[in-house]
Amino acid sequence: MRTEAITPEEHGRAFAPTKKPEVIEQQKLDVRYHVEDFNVADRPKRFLEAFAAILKHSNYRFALEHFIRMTTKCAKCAVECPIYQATNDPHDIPCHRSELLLSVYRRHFTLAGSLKGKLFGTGHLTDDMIEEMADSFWNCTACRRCTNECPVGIDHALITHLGRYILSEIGIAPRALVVSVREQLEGATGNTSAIPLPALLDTLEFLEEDMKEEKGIDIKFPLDVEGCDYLFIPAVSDFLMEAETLMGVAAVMKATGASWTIGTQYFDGINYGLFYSDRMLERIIRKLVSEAERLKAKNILIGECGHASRSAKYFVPTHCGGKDAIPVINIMEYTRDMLRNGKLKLNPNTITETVTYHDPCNIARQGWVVDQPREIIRAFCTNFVEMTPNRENNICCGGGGGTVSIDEIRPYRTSVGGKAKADQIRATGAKYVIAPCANCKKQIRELLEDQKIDCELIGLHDLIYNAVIFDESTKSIDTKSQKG
Amino acid sequence: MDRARVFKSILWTISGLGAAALATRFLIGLGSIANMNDAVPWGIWKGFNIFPGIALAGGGFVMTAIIYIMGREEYHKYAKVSVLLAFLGYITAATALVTELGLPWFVWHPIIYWQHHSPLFEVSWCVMLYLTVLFLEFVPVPLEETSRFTKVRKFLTKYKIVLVFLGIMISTLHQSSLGSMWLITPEKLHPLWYTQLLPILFLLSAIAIGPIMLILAILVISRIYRRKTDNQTLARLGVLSSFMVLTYGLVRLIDIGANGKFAMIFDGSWQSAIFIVEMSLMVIIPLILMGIRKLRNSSSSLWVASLSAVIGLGLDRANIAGVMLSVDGPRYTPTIFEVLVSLSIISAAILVFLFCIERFKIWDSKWEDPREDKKSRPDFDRSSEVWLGTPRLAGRTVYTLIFVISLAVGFAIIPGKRIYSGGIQKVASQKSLGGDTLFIDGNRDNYGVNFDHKAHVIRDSSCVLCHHMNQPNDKQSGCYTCHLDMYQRTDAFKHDWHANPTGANISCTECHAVDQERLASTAKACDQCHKDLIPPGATITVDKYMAPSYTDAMHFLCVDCHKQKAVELADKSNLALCATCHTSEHTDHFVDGVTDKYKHPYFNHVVLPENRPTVEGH
Amino acid sequence: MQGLLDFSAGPLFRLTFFIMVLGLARILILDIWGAVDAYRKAGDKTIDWGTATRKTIKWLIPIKSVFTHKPFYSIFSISFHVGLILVPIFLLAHVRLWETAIGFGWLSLPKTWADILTLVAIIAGAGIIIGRIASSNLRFLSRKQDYLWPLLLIIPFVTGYICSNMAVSPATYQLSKLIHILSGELIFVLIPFTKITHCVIMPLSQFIMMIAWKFPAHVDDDICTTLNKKGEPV
Amino acid sequence: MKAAILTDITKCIGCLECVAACKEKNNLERDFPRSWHKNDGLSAHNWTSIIEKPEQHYIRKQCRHCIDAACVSVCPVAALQKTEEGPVIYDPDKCMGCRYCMVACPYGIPRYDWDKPAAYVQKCDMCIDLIRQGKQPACIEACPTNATIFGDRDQLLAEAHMRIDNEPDKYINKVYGEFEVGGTSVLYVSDIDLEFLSYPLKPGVTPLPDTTKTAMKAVPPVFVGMGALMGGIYWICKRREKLQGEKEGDKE
Repeated sequence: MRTEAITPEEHGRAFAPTKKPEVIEQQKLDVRYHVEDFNVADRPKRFLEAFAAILKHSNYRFALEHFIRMTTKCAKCAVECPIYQATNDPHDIPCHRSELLLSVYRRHFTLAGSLKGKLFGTGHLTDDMIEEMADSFWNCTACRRCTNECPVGIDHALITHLGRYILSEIGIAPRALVVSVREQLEGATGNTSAIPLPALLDTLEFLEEDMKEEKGIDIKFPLDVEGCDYLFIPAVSDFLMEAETLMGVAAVMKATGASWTIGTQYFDGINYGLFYSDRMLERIIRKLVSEAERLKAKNILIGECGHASRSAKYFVPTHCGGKDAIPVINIMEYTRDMLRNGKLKLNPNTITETVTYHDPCNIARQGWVVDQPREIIRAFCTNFVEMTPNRENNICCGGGGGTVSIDEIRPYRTSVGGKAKADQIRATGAKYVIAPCANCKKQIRELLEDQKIDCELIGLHDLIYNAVIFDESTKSIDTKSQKG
Repeated sequence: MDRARVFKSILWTISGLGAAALATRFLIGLGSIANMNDAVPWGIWKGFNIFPGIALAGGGFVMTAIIYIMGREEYHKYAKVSVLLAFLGYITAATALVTELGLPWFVWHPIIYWQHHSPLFEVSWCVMLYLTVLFLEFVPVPLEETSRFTKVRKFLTKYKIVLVFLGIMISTLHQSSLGSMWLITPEKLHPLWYTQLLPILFLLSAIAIGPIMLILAILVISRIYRRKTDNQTLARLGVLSSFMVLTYGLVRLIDIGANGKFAMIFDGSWQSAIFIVEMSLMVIIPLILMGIRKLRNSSSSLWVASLSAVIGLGLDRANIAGVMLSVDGPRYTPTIFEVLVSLSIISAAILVFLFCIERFKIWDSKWEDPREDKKSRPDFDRSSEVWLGTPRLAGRTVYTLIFVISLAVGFAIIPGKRIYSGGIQKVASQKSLGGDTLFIDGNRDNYGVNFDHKAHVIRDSSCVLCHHMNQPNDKQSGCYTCHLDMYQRTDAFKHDWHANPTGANISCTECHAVDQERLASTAKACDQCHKDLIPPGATITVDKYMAPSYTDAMHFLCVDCHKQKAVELADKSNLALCATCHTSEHTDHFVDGVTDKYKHPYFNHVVLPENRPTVEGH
Repeated sequence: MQGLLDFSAGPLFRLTFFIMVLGLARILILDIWGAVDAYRKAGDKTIDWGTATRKTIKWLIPIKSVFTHKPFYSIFSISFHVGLILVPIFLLAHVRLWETAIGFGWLSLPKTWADILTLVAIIAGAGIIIGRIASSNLRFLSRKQDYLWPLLLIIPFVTGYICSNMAVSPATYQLSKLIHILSGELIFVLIPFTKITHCVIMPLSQFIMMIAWKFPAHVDDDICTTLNKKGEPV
Repeated sequence: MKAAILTDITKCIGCLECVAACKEKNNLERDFPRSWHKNDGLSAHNWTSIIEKPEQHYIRKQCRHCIDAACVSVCPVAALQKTEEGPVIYDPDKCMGCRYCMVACPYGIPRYDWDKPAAYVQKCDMCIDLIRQGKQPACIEACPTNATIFGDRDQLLAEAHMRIDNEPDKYINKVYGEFEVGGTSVLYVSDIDLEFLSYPLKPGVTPLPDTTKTAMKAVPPVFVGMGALMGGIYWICKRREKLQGEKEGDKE
């Protein structure tokens, strides 16, 4: 067993000299993402150690082992990749991006690599390769279109996910994400937007008053109620920026008479761990579940947010109990179900303008939340148009994979990442574009602004808020319970 | 590379090579890889795997007797390993038996078909029972690893002493019965080995050498895994078994003396030399090294003593089971494949042994690889900067590769003659190796004619006389390239060859007249073009472009000529007779190592070789 | 020459053939083994096998995507694959070889069809190479082996075609046959160690993808320990 | 009746009709010379053969159908059995292919299908089916010179001795097979020494199965005795331990 670090001579032979980048450049577009100060010494060695540690404890090895035997380099994924379609730079072909990591795997973790190393001593990981990876992996918006179309079945998204994870272990991760997660896990406020609890309570109170004014009934945001059916967790940014979505959700909840609550200890659905680090992913999921356990909630209800839904839906069972884990549903699933069983009634002619719907990649790609929003929209909008392509084949807004949080690369996102989306929206000529995802909302809003498209971005529940019809019975039950 | 990995790689290689031979044996038959024959029906698998294997596995019952019945607690830590060793030894023997049985899927037949006179019947029953007992004795060890089956484990541990008793009783029986098996061959087995006491000698030697095998195994394991050994205990065990060795030696020598065969030990024949080697390996060297107090505590003398005793026992069993049997017929030397199968079975058993050592608590503690530990850092290989995963994962990758490649090599090195001896389509004529004679076998049934090609070329300088040469530029094709079947006629004219640009490249009109329909019947005759190819005076009639059949070609071409020659050469008047070619003798071209000229048993008498060797001492 | 032919068609053939077959079996087994291990380690074991199977079948029969994405490339590569699979297994001469080697044969392709398929495979292979060279994207992505493989794969087809249709003399015939056999054997040996292994493990891809996203539970701690990061801030 | 065959070597002309008849009757395959054949002409597909000796002597070799047969005694699954009629027959359904019979046979008769994946032992069964129908074995029927004849063993023995007595100068004064290994059902009268047929055995008169019988009879007593011995030792050891324990307890 190797206990010593490699000697300086060995290091000199095996690894190229390092240079210290404060900022890794996106040379082509002059867009940069900021990273925090990190240790630049021995990067290849630390990269490999992190890689090995991850392979040792996680499940990636067998998948990589499978993928390295399949790569045919047919470039079919290029047709699918919105980024490549915008830049036309072969470096952006998903296949090439995957190859960056796969070649490292081949060289440093397989028998063939061992042979190559022993016979020729070439091909080992260098600083340049790490820098290329650092560039490339954050160009991707993790929309996973390439994965669906790969003729040999290589999961480029998984490889990118792993690549970012390893890079983050040696300190190369966008500062915006790292800082947010740090606040969420270790900060005083415990959420990514650093909203203190009093501020949140103020906001909710204000919203309640607003709704009272507008709808004439008491719609409450129940706080810290134990034993509810639903623990509602939206992306925390909604509290700041998408208040109307929250009001819509509250209205729906009120109209359907659900027992629900918002936890005061933890109220942030955002999980940037999904974008850059499985370790953070795990910690955030644990935090989420511990809040649900504290409140003895029966379900976790995630608000309008793609990645928050996906991370909770797929990783709550992974880290917290497998089959017996607490169920996770998306608010749109809930609303649709209520609509179907008649508890929720919407005014069918609320919106007469042209409306289009943007599928957030994280919930639409594997066909999870695809039909539900359409059913809801058709229930109260008269003029709904689809984008092409749509549903599982939709095109990413351009801010996926956490890139939307990196404010410093906004020009890249709106000119390259979102180009295809902008064209799509333009083509529909819609008045409203509905994007039920905090990240998509932010990105598309910026996109519409930068690309100067005459269209309004709006959340699904923002619109529902206007369409909800309250039963007399709900009102009466509610007043009774309030009296009691 | 650590020692264990190198050792395991070698074992995997051998296993792979042997597995290929094993697969061939099961697919094609014993004859495809083994040199066993009707005179020596039992080969190296009996003499190298089964008899010594069972004897060396005797450590199991001896050790359990010492530990559980005589209550010698100091050896208790070796109880599990000796049971495991015995279990694997018996499994090895059983595998070898299944390999060499003609109908291995009927290996259970002794259970329902009884023949209590047969020592082998008793042996097979005892082996089956004892395997069960050993399994039950050993199975609590792996069960310790899981939380399931706790009841079973506790039950078995509780009634261990019953199993121990059963094990000893059964072992005693069949260790001796293995000796009884050879009582039936009083004249075949060399007198130095044949005695009515064979059963007792077998039992005694198993009791003596079994524990010594255990010592050897412990030494080997500790060397592979770099663990310290408890030499004191091992030496004490050595002393214990050297008493048994002494007993065995004395019984054997006294028996030989009592039968008046003492002089044969020193009569200078090769058998006597082997006897002396055997006795010194099995008895004298261990006695000296383990009996003398000064010597026995050193690790190296333990090594030498145990190794020599084990080899000696193997030699003894091999001698009785094969080497010292008089043979009436082809002598037996094992093929490389038989050896490989033998070794591969043993290698596989050792691999299982190592697996158990690594995974289960065989000694006081489990042998854990520190690299398997969760907390350990991945150890990249220094020179290549590669990390193949934890040792188990890396082993999975590396050993399967080694196994697969050696298996393929194994399949490649088995001679095609042996593999295809059953089903190959043999060509009608074969080149003789290094000679000037063609073996022409029209029926492809191994009986044919040795055709002296050179002599014919000298006599008739023209190749054309015999070789038709249908194909452009063809000067050397043998008859069999076209005449594949003895009686069927063959297409003599290849139209496409003539028309093809890369063939003869002649235009249609060259053969077919311009104004006529292009049919075979209207085309130009062959000899219009091929004037120079047809010898003057030769008449080769081509009927609808079908060349004559093989037999016809041979008979009409050759016999005509020979008849003519018979007239010309007055001293060789029988040249045209059938028997000139169709003699009964022929050289066998398909069988390895056959030097005798065989005659067809169907048509001929058998002549036995005279001057047979006689057995000394009768 | 005859000796060389005998050797390459005998022991060398057996060696390479078994390396291929056993090597592929090994890859398949290791692949499944790895997936099973991963599945056992996964924190969340709910996998919709039915969907995965349906997805696999749908994806293995690429009818729709052929015409929507890079149609020329798709058609070339599919016809190349068809030739590659059918001709070696169902050519009459090869079926005869199987019969002598393993004792039984199967249906064989008519000669004309075999010739056509051979030519199709040759043309498609050449087309793939040319396409790779012509497209700047593909040129950028391709490694050496991506050019070499189609080239290597069409050698036996070319020589086989020469053998059966164009041999002018025994010497040509034997030489092309020798190249045919040797190149085929080279391919056999390389198959288990290169991307051609996709021929056996490809159907597993969708399952592998599904299982790969099922992460093991509680690895944060272990990785922190291994990397000496325990207690470090985020 | 104890079926037997008497072969008179002096009458045999080596015409091989018996060999041909045997092949035809038993449906035996054509025989190619193989490396595993013994050079006496017998093989898995040749159950009888003619061995040529100098001066026009032809000796037919076949299974001797011993009265107390070694092969029958050693077969662990009783696939080889001595029938009431006399012949030793083989049941392929019972056989597991251990080949112990080949090791044990003093005349080296049983042969093996070495080239088959499912391999059986093969040997002459004296055409037991024909005998049961009251007919003669095929080889006997085929013999043109009556060199080999079929009948009851006692009668044939009498016949043999009569021939020897009639022409003492012609024959060696011995009926081969009368007493060797306890007697065989296939007998020879001859004018040359036939001991080579049983090489390397020097034919004694004891049946070979007797050699193992003593050992096999000892099996039950040894089994019980060993158990008793071990039980005794176990009891003594336990008792000693107990006593020692008590002693130590006393000391304390």
